[in-house]
Amino acid sequence: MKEYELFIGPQHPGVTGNMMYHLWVDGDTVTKAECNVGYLHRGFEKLMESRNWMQNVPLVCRICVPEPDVNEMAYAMAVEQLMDWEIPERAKYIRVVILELARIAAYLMSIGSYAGSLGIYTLPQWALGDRDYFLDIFEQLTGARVYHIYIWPGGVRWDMPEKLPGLIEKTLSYTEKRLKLYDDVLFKNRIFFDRAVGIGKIPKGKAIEWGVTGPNLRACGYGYDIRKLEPYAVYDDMDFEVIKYPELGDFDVLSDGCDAYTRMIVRRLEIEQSISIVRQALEKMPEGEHIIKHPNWLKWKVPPGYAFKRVESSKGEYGYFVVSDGSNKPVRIHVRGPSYTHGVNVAETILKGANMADVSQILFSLDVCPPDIER
Amino acid sequence: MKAIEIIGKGEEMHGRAYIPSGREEAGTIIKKLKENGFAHFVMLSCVDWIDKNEFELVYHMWSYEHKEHAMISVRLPRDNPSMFSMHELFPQIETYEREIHEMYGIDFEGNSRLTPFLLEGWHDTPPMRKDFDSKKFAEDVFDSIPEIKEEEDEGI
Amino acid sequence: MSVLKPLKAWKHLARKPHTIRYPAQEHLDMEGTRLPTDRLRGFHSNDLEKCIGCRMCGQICMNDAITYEEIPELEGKKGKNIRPVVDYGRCCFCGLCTDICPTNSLHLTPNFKLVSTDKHDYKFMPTQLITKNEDYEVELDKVIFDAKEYKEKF
Amino acid sequence: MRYEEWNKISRIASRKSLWMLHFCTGCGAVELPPVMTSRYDMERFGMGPMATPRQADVLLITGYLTVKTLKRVVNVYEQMQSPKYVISFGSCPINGGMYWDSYNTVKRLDRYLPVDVYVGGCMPRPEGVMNAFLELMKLIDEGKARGWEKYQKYYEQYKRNQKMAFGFERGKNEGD
Repeated sequence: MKEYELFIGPQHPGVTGNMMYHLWVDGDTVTKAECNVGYLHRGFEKLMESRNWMQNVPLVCRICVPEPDVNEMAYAMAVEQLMDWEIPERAKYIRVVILELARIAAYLMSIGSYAGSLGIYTLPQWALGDRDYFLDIFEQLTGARVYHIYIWPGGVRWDMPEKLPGLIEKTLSYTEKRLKLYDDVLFKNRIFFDRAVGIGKIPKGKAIEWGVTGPNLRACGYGYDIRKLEPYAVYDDMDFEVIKYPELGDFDVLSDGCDAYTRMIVRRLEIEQSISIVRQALEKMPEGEHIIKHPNWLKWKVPPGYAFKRVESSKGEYGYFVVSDGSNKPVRIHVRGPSYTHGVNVAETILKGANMADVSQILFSLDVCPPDIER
Repeated sequence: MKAIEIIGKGEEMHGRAYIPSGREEAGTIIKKLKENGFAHFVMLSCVDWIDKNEFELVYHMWSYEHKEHAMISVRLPRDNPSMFSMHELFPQIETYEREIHEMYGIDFEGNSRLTPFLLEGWHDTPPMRKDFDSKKFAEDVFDSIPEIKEEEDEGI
Repeated sequence: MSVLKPLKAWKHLARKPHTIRYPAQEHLDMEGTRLPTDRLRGFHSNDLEKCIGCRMCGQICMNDAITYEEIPELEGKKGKNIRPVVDYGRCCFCGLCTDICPTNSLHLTPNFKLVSTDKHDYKFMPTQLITKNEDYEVELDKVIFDAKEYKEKF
Repeated sequence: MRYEEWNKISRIASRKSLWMLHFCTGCGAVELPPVMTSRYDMERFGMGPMATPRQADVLLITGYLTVKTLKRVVNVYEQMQSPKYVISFGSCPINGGMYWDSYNTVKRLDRYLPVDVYVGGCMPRPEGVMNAFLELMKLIDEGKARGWEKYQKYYEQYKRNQKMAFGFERGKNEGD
C-alpha cells in the first residue's frame, strides 16, 4: 500500500500542547515517526545567564506549565547547596505540601486529557473542574493560580495561612470521593480495557537505558522514585510506598506492564499516595520560621561550584544543573525535563507500528509536556 | 564513591562524583560506567567557559544500584570543537547532541541527525554561546520592525 | 458489569453544577471564601506620598518593566520626586519589586481585571486609586498619568 | 433588506456562537481548560473549542509567540473565514513580557496580526479571560471588532513585518 505522510500538530487537539509529530503512515499503521519541537522555545537558559540569582526565581517556574513548583524546588535546592544553607524545618514541610498538591493537580490534568483522547468526554469535565479546587488552594497560599513563585532559595515566600489546612483537608477528602467516580467512568471501564491494554509498549529491558523516568518507569515494574532514592525536603520522614507494576491495588493487572493502561493506573494510584503524604505533612508540620534571611538581592553572590539537584515531578525526573563562578549571575543553568526523553526518543520509537487512532493516547499516556523539552 | 573506584580517578563534589576526562577516553569511561551499574543517562550539558576559551561537556549518569550520580567532564577547545557521538550507548544522547550542536555549534562525529532541532532558519552565532548577546539581537531584529501605519478616518 | 458502570455518571444530571456563572456569580472556594483573596498578585498600587523614588524596584525588575516619571507636585518631599510607571506589557506579577521596596509603599493588589482594545492602556503609573481599600484620601487622583502621554515611548 | 441592516443581524447572530480555535500557542493555554470545562464553562456564552481553522471565529494567542509558532499562527489565521477575531492573552504579546530580551520570541503581536482584545495578567485569571470574551462580544455587537478588515487593508504592511520577523529581509536565510 502507498505510504502517506501525516502531520499532527502544532494546531491539533490530539497532541499534548504546542508540538508536532511527523508520521509516515502505511494504511493506518505508523511506520516512522519524527518529533518536531521548538514551537515553545524561549531560550530560558540564555535568559537565566543574564539575570541575577533572585531574578531567576520568577523565571524558572515558567519552564513547566502544568506543574511549576518542581522547577522552583530544584532551583532553590541547587542554590541552597551552593550557598551551604540549612533551611528551616517548617519550610520543608510547607514545600512538601505544595509539591504534592501540585502533583495531584498535574495528575488530574493528565488523566483528564488522556480520557479526552480516548473520546470519554465526561472525565475532562470532571477532572479539570476538580483540579480547579486545587488552584483555589494555591491562590490562597501563594498568591497566584498557576505560576506560584512560592518556593524561594532559603525557604518559602510566605507562611501558611491559619485556616488553610482545613481547606486542604476538605479538598482532599472531596477528591478521594471523586476518585471513586473516576474509577467507574475510566479506570474500571471496558472501553479503557479494550483500547489501552498493550498499547504503546516500552520494551521492558530498555526502559532505564532509554531514560524513562517517573510514573512511566514505575509502570514498567521498576520501583524507582527520587523521593525515595535521594530524599529531599522531608520525604524521608513521610510514610509511603512506591507504587509500581504489578502492585496495582484493587485494579486489574491486565497486561505485563509498560503500556498505556499501566501508566494511567499508576498515575491514578499516585494521586491517593500524594493525598496521604499531604495529610502526613500537615499533621507533622512544626511551628517556626518559614524562610532564612536573604542577602541583598542586587548584590547576592553565590560561591563557585557545580550543583545538580533532582526532584520527582508528575512527569518524571526533573534535574537542574547549576554552575556558578562566584559572581552575582549564574554561568549556566541546564534543565533536564522528563519529557525530553519521553517526548522525543521514546515516543519516536514506540509510535512505530502503532495504529493511527492510538497515537494521541500514547502521547497523553506518556504525559509529554512540550515546554520542558524546549525551555 | 563507587564511580571513582571504577574509573580510578575523579573527586567528590557535594555527594556526586566529578570525573574529568580527556576527549578520547570519555567513550570508554562512559561505557565502563554503563557496564558497572550506571544504567541511567541523565543528561548531557555544555558549559561555555569563555575566559578559558573552552567548552565543557558534562555527561551526567545515575546508578540505581549504587544510588550515585557521576558527572564526566570533557573539555574542548572553543574553536572548531568536535566530539565523538555516543548515541549507540544511550539512544537519547542523540537528542542532546542535536541540541548542543544547534546551541553551541559543537560537532559530534558519528551523529547523522544533527539537523535543526529547536530553531528554524537560524543563521547567526549559535545562541547559547557567551559571545552571542540575546538582548542586542532582540533589539536589532524585533524592535526594528515598524508599527502598522494606519490612515486616519473612515471608520475602520 | 464494567460496561454499565460508566452509566453511573447519569446520576449527575440531577445534581447542582459547580460551575461559576462568572459575570453574575462570584468565585467562591470550597469553604465559601471569596476569591481572589488579598494575597493575589494583581496590579500594583503605590502610595505616592510614602514612596521616596529610590529606584530599587526598577533595579530588581528583570523585565525592565519599571520606568520613572517626574512629578513636580511632589517637590520638597523626602527623597526624589520621581515615581514608578509600570509597563504591564512586561510585568510578570512576581512581586520582587514590592518585596524590595524599603518604604513598603509599592504593593500588589488583588485587582486583576484589565481588558482593553488599546495596548497603550497597559502602561500607567500605579497610584492608590486601584488599591483594595477605598478609604484613602483621593487628592492624589489628579496625578494619575494618562497612559496616552507615553505613546511614543511604548 | 439593506446591507447595513443585514450586517447588524449577522453580527448579533455571530456574537452568540463564537467558536474558538483550539491552538495552544503558549503558556496561557493552561488557563483555557478551566474555562472550557465545567468550572467556568464558556459554553454558557455559546463558545466552544473547534479543531479546524476553517470553522473557527476566534484565534486565541495564549502567551508568547516564538518565531517558529508565528509562521504557523499566520497560516492558521489566514485560513480562518472572515469575520475573525484575535484575543491576546497576558503580557507577552503586548510588549514582550518576561521574554523581552529573548532571541526567539516576537515581542509585539500587533505588528504581525491585528489584535482585537488584550487581556492583562501573567497568567490572566479565568475571570479575566471571560471578561475578554464578553468584551469581544460587546465589540462585535457595536461593530467595532474589525481587525480582520484591517488585516485586509494593510495586508502589505503586515506581510512585510512578518517576513522581517521570519528573517527573509535580514538576508540571512533566503533558502527557506
